Amino acid sequence: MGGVIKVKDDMLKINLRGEIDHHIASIIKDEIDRYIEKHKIKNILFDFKDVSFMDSSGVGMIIGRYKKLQKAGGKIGVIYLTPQVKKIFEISGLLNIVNCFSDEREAIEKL
Amino acid sequence: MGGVIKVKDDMLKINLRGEIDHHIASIIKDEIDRYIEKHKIKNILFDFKDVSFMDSSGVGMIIGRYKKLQKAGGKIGVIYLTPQVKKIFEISGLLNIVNCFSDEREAIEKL
Amino acid sequence: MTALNEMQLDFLSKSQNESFARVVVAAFASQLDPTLDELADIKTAVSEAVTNCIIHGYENTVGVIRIKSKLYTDKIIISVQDWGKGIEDIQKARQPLWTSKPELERSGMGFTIMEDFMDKLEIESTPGEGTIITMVKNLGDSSERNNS
Amino acid sequence: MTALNEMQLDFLSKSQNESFARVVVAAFASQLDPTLDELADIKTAVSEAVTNCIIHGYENTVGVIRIKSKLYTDKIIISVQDWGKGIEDIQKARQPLWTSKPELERSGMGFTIMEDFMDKLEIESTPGEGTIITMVKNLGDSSERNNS
Ligand SMILES: Nc1ncnc2c1ncn2[C@@H]1O[C@H](COP(=O)(O)OP(=O)(O)O)[C@@H](O)[C@H]1O
Ligand SMILES: Nc1ncnc2c1ncn2[C@@H]1O[C@H](COP(=O)(O)OP(=O)(O)O)[C@@H](O)[C@H]1O
Repeated sequence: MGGVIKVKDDMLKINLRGEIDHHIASIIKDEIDRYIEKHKIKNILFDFKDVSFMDSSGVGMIIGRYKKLQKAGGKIGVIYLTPQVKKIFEISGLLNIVNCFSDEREAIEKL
Repeated sequence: MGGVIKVKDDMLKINLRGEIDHHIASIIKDEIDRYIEKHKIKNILFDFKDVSFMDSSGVGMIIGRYKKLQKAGGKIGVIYLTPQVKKIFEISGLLNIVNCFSDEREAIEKL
Repeated sequence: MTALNEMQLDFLSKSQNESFARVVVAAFASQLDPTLDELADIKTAVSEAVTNCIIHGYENTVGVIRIKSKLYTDKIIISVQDWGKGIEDIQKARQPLWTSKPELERSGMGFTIMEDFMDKLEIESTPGEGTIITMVKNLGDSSERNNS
Repeated sequence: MTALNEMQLDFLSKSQNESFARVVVAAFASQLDPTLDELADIKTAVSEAVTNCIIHGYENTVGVIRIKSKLYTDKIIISVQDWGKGIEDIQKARQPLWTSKPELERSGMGFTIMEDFMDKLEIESTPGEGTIITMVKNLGDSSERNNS
């Protein structure tokens, strides 16, 4: 799934990679949830720089993490959406629940 | 098929590209034969640098050109065989009828 | 009009075949020299349809999924078929955000994406017998080409 | 032993489908995480078998070619079938350099390459009915892995 980096005490950055479909989303989901519980994560920042493809299973995965974090007042940020991914974000309404930032610095500051 | 360059009066260099299968070999063959006749070509140098794949249809194409040039005392040289292509050259015995050189300079000098 | 080319692919409803199905259809569609945007749309729609067969049609049991595709000068037709559960209410299924499997974190956006990314979407389904999704993508629209 | 995965692909005997067939089998085989050398061997053998269906089986008329493949932990099985002309003398056909179509610049090396690049090659053919080539490639031999 790519790298997981803790960038602040309660914030996780996830460098997604490759093609995020149902097969991959299931794997990522489990990995993230283990992290959230173990490290008391509040906010997640997804970096899409290396994502060449995402479908609605990726949308479901992000909404699922959103609901999980929301209970503790947490939020989700995204950076570097590639064109195909941006189209999926737009059509699915994801941009209404996640915050899109121009880079990691801005995300850490404003999330 | 990639570029065709006349490097000496009677010598043609052909920069092959991509995957040389039966479909592509048929196209290349016609193009080369038109050149041979029009420009009185004696020798041909095939550059395999950008060839990722070749099968026995490529072998047939090279033998066909060899027979054509041979009538006028011409020869065929090859440079930069990639691993998959080299394996095909070896198993098909092509290395017994074409001359393998280490670079273009050597080929022009010795062919 | 007869098709320029035709293919049919059968494979098992395993989730690792989702990417396989995308590669196959993309490689086939490439013969029409689509734009990168068109190709991305096709891959996305195929991914949605195949995932649905796996999750909803066969509910994660192993069955066969069939993809058929035909190429014409100006369009590609793709159908994705399963012999699984079928859909009770097709109109409801087509609605954005509606999903029968929220517990699996489905977003309910599959059909909406297929409809939006392709030029035509047809759903035929019989409960207990299976489902066929047929999609058409027109290629070479000048508007598409300008966007890419 | 049951297969880890299975697929079947039908397509038309058109020469532009030679590369399509290679891409499909390579994408499927990738699930076993083969070395680059193993993958190149598989692509080459498939290319030879499919080209033979087009040139010899259907003699450049349009028919259907069927590829079946099964994945096991340590090997891939691939069969390539046509319903074309068939082979009169299989033993002769297997000989290096023997070709029935020298006028088409065939090298007669197709079966030799399939035999050499794969671990097993079986040819079944009935004149007038068609031909099935079945090939097995063992994967993960330590010798192979050292070479790559
Ligand atoms: N192949 C199928 N077999 C059975 N039911 C299906 C199939 N495809 C879709 N459905 C039904 O249609 C609903 C909507 O599908 P879709 O828009 O793709 O959303 P999602 O997959 O996220 O649920 C599904 O929740 C399911 O009930
Ligand atoms: N699918 C096929 N249908 C009919 N004949 C075939 C088929 N495949 C191979 N053959 C016969 O076997 C011969 C040897 O095949 P091969 O070793 O691949 O060499 P080539 O394709 O260069 O002729 C062919 O020339 C042809 O006569």
